[in-house]
Amino acid sequence: MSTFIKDYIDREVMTRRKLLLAGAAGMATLAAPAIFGRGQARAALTDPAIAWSYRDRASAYWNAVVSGGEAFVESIGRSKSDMVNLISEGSSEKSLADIKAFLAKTGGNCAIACDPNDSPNARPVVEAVQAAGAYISTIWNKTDDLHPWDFGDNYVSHMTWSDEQPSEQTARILFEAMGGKGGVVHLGGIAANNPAVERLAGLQNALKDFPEIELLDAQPADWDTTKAAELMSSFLTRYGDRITGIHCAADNIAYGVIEALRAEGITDMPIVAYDGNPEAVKLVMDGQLLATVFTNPYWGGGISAALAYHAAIGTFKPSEEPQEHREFYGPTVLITQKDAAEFKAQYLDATPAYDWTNFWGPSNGQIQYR
Amino acid sequence: MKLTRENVIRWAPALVLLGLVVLFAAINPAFLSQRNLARIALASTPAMMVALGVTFIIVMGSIDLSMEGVVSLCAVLFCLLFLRLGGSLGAGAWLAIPAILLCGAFFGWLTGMVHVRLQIPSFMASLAMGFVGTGAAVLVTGGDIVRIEDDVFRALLTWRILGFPLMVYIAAALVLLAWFIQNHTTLGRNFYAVGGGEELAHASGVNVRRVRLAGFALAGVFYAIAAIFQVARLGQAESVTGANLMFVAITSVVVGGVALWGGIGGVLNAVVGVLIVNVIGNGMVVIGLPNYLQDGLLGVLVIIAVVLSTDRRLVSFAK
Amino acid sequence: MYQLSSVDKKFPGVHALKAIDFHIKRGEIVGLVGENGAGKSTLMKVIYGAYQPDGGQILIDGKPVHFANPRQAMKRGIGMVFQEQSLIPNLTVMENIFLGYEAQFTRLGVVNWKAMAAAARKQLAKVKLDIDPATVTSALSFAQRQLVELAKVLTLEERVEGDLVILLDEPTSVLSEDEVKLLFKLVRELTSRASFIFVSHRMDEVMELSDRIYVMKDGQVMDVVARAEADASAIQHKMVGRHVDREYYREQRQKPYDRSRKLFEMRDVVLPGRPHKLNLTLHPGEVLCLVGTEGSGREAILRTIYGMLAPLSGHFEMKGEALRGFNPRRSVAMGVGYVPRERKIEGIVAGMNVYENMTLSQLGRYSKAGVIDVGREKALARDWISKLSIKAHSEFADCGNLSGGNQQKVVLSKWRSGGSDIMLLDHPTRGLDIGAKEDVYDMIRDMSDDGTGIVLVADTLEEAIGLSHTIVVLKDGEIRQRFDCQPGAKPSLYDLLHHMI
Amino acid sequence: MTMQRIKPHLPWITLLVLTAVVGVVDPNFLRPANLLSLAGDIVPLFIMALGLTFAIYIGGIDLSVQSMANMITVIASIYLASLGAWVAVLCIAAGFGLGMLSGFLTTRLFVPSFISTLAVGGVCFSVAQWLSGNRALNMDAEQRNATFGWMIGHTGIVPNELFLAAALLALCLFIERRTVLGRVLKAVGAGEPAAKASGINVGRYKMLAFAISGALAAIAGLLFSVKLSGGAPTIANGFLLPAIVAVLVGGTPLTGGVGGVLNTLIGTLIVAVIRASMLYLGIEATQQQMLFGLVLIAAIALTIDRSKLRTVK
Repeated sequence: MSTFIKDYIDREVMTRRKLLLAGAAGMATLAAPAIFGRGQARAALTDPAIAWSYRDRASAYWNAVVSGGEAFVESIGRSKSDMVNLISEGSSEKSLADIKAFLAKTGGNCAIACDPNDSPNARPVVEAVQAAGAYISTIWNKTDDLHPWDFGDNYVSHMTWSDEQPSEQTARILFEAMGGKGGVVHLGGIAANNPAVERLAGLQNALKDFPEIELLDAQPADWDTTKAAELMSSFLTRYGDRITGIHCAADNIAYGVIEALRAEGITDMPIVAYDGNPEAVKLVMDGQLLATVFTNPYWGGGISAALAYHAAIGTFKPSEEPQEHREFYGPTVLITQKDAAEFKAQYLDATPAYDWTNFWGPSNGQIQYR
Repeated sequence: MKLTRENVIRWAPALVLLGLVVLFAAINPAFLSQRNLARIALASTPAMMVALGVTFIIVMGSIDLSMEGVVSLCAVLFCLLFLRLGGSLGAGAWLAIPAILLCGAFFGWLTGMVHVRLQIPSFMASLAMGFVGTGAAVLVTGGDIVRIEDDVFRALLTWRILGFPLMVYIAAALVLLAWFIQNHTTLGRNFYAVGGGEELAHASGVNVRRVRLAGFALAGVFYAIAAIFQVARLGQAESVTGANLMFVAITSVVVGGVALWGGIGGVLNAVVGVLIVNVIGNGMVVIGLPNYLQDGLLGVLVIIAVVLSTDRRLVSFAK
Repeated sequence: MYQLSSVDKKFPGVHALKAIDFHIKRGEIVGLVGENGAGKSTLMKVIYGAYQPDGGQILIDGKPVHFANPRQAMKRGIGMVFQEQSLIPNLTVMENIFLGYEAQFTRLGVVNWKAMAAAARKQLAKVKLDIDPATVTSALSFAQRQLVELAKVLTLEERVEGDLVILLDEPTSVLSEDEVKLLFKLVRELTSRASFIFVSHRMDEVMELSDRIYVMKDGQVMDVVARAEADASAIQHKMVGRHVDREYYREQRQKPYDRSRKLFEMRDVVLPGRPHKLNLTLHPGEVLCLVGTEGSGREAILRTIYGMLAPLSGHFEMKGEALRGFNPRRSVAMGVGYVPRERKIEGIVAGMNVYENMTLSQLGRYSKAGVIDVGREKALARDWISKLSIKAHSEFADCGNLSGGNQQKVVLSKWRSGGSDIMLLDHPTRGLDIGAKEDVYDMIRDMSDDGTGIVLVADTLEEAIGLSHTIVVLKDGEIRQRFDCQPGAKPSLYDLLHHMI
Repeated sequence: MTMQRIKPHLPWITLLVLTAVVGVVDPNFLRPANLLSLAGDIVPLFIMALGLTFAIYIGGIDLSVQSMANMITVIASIYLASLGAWVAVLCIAAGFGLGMLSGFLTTRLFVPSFISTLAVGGVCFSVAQWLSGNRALNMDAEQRNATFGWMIGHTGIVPNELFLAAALLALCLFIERRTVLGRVLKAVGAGEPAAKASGINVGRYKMLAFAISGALAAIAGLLFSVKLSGGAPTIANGFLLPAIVAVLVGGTPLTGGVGGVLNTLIGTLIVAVIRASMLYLGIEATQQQMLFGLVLIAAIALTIDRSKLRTVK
């Protein structure tokens, strides 16, 4: 087992005993102020409803997020169906409307984990949650000027994944496989999405160290398999043999690329992807992908719900936490052909048991803005 | 053939296609390479099947917006059934193909029933049934991807004859079949009768309801074929497999010269239309157009194509 | 052979057919006349199976039958030739002929086009029409379409064992005089194979063709007249319950018009597609009638005056002003009103009420800065409803639900209330019953008295002669002859026909 | 006859029944504050549907509204800083002008509106991508509050958006019922040839219908970007189908001439209630979309007045 993953898992998975110790310590320090009822709206909620607001049920990524959320809900002795699914279907408008409806339904007695779908949507969502006295943790999308610490306790945390560095790592793996020279094309996500921007930036960083590699083209494939296949075939026409490596912004895109190449009888093209979905991991094991990056959506899904919930019931008081506990990067694991099998055994064949009160253990440091 | 106004308009879509090919080839000669033509053909096949299906509906003067849902649902059901039946075309999984064609026909028929029995205009009926289809696909998969690894089945994509993948030939055969249905069967002609004058057709003893139901069921079969091609092309199915097909297919059909008000145009127009849209899509990348311009340019080119192929003397107004 | 025995049909609130007795013998041509709303179309629908009677019996050869739909009626040899354009324009002639009965040429749903074409030729031969059965129907003339329609019904001959009964619903409405003659000749020849029920508003035609005439009024058969004893005025009397005398066309109200002023003047105007130069003048109070066959260029002239068609060359002056730009807005602004032939399509907007329809052409006058004064609109509508005794429950009545005559009154009041003094009337009495026709004639005289100039394309030649001050005969887009029609010195039918054909 | 009487009222009866069903399951739903907030949240969608009504009222469709709103969020976010409140004028003018372009393509070049508006939508999307450099943009929060804060605050328990919506609804209702434009659009929808034969410049009014649709889509986009304090070329995605559904469910069928903006109000509220019902009735995530489709069929089957449709195509 590669040391990287081993370390990672060790960091993330705690034994039951450790949990109890840490938990007890946490309670002791945090419970006191809660009892005395400080705080703006209300100090703590009892038995808040829990909801996850996310894009759709049509992708492996969000399915993993939801499973993580459900695992957390079960860990506090409730049933899976107690977690309410608010599905935005890619519409910021619906995302906001659903969250407000949920706030109204519960009268603010709720904890919400949320991907606001588009970064500008984060502000009204958070404002609504604060106004209702509920608690929210967000992931992925928020604008740079919006910070949890500006909202007291109600905006518990924001987690995102710094995609730039892992993307740079996959790019380096790709370039090395290309022998340090040749032409590369990048197939990106929806152009305005933050992850799409960062993943392209990572590629560009890596390019600086490989002067003999040329970025032939970078175009959005909208996270879409079909569009990726069509874009890839058009790239083949435009650049033909000059393409010696392919950098994909997502696993879904890589599937389309691989199939477009398969149609042409090309099977030995170096390709890297992102997201670490089960199918992609298999492709890495088969050698069809060089690498992908796992962002552990299962953990992200669980811990976001956990953060909001525990803040809500007063397990800890967000405003007393340091900023690196309010805005932080999620874990990223590079999966290469060397360690894919172990990764699969660890994460896909069995679901690791996470300690849902170890909020920041596997996180990756405070979010940096530029 | 004389160079009359009518002939120019009739051939306008084909001329637009030719013009686009010449334009793109002039900017980047690689556009005309045999391999790129194969790529365009391959990319066109699923959309082509959807366009054929919806052409019948549009010729009837109705519209069908359910294709995305139907294709997604058929694709995931096809994959699941294929795997359940052994996961290899040789080992009995071929049964999944007729089964899914039936399934497509059934769903199309259902859309037709909602439209005809509940008397809901087809726009709304099919839109809602599209939601149902996508929703059912989500329900069946729970949002997961279903993959098919069978090499025999994937030969549709990988086996090439004269440089073109097998599925392109099958698609061509299906275009011929659709053309045959349109021109040489009672059903096909009845589509035109209903599109040309529904009440008159009814008064002449044509069972308009049955023709409509048959039309929607037939379209469903073609959507199911599109689903199978989509799976063959991508090796996987999920609840978004049919995404984007609706606007692409309808735009193609109209660009090819099929009138949205019914009765005019047909299968061959749809074929030209699909090729126009896919040539534009491929060509814009091949000539290196910045991606943010692509949607706008596609729109402009589509407008030009439709304007050229509309006989403004025959149309008193458009809606 | 075919018989209706005390057939009853009721609709909510309407007793449409009251104990109708009707029979037709083999090879007979039976005429069916009556005002609009007399129950003719309901009776026809019962005969060809679109409606099922509530009481009474349908008997064929003495045996009671029941038709659930037109197709079942066809199986028993009853076919219908519909009024105008009941062929599907985007299909070929042969497809139209065999629409709904393709099965005989199909195997497993696949059509044998050669066999169908051969069979279609056989049918076309019956009506003496020599066209390629693969022609698309929209390429045919109206007369050809009417014959194809007849050929289509005659396919019953091959399909049905027994006798044929063919309904002809207003078959002559789009035909020119000579085409009507040809059709009648054909129908008479075909009586060897079928019986015909002939429905028309044109009394002369009904009397010419029919062996017997059923006269209907208020859902009842008022009388059955044999041809020998048929008398037009007697029949009309039975239809409307009063006499239609010589004053039918209100000739006594015809007054001399003002020759000193000109409403419009066309000098050497050439229209697209026609080589001839046209010269026309309209004076206040004049009724100028354009006479000619279908396609003789009457419509083109109307459309030019209305601004829908721009002349290629020549001088066109309206109210002393030379026109350059041509569009309906400009014409309407200059006081042109247009009563179109397709009343239900171009005349009124079904779904809008009376006052909305009446002000449609003059919204500018009833609005300020784009805001409508609905109160004034309603007042206007109420005013004209009583002035023209329009039968509508109120100004809120949906025009789509009014009878044809009342719809036409709405259209006329739309223009008259707007002060139009050049009125273009295209078949203003088409499809109207006699009572409504007389109302229209009265309105034409009223407008004349007010100094309005009227360009009329009449439904029949008699109407043209009766109503007009001036008749212009057109043929192939050329003005062939002018007639001055002073009361008592009007040209005869023959005079006109002589120049038309 | 009684059925005839009930028919015109079916849309709001459907709305009441749906609301009652949800209310029975969870009485909380019926609290006035809750209902008001629910209504307030649907306002951007409502405004878009309001504009779309005009396009559908004349028998057309406007598929550009979503891309239009996307583009407007970008324009609003970029130019708020330099133009201040005048940015609203810029946005509405842009919407009006591009709507006019769709109308021009449809009425003068005879491109069916399904295609012309789709194409204009593509142009809007390109502009949005180009202007934004393909990034999400955010407005300066203070300037937003100073300029457009009144749009999104509350007066008592009533969200201010509702006043905006009510004002626009009143304006549209006025246009529909009391102006030449509204009258002509009705005539065009119900019988275009007759309107033409009455000497009306039908083309100009049809272009105006699309322009109004564009302008209202722009207002929807502006409100949305103010609400979100930012914009992005894809941020209004997901507006189009619900907006179309809202118009149709309200009882303005695509055949034109029937229905109107009041119907759209009810249609939008029906959409809002159906959406909220998913939450209040606790529908499984994987079943929501399918159920939405089925409820939609039922709602449309109930609300459309078939007696006014000549043929059902």
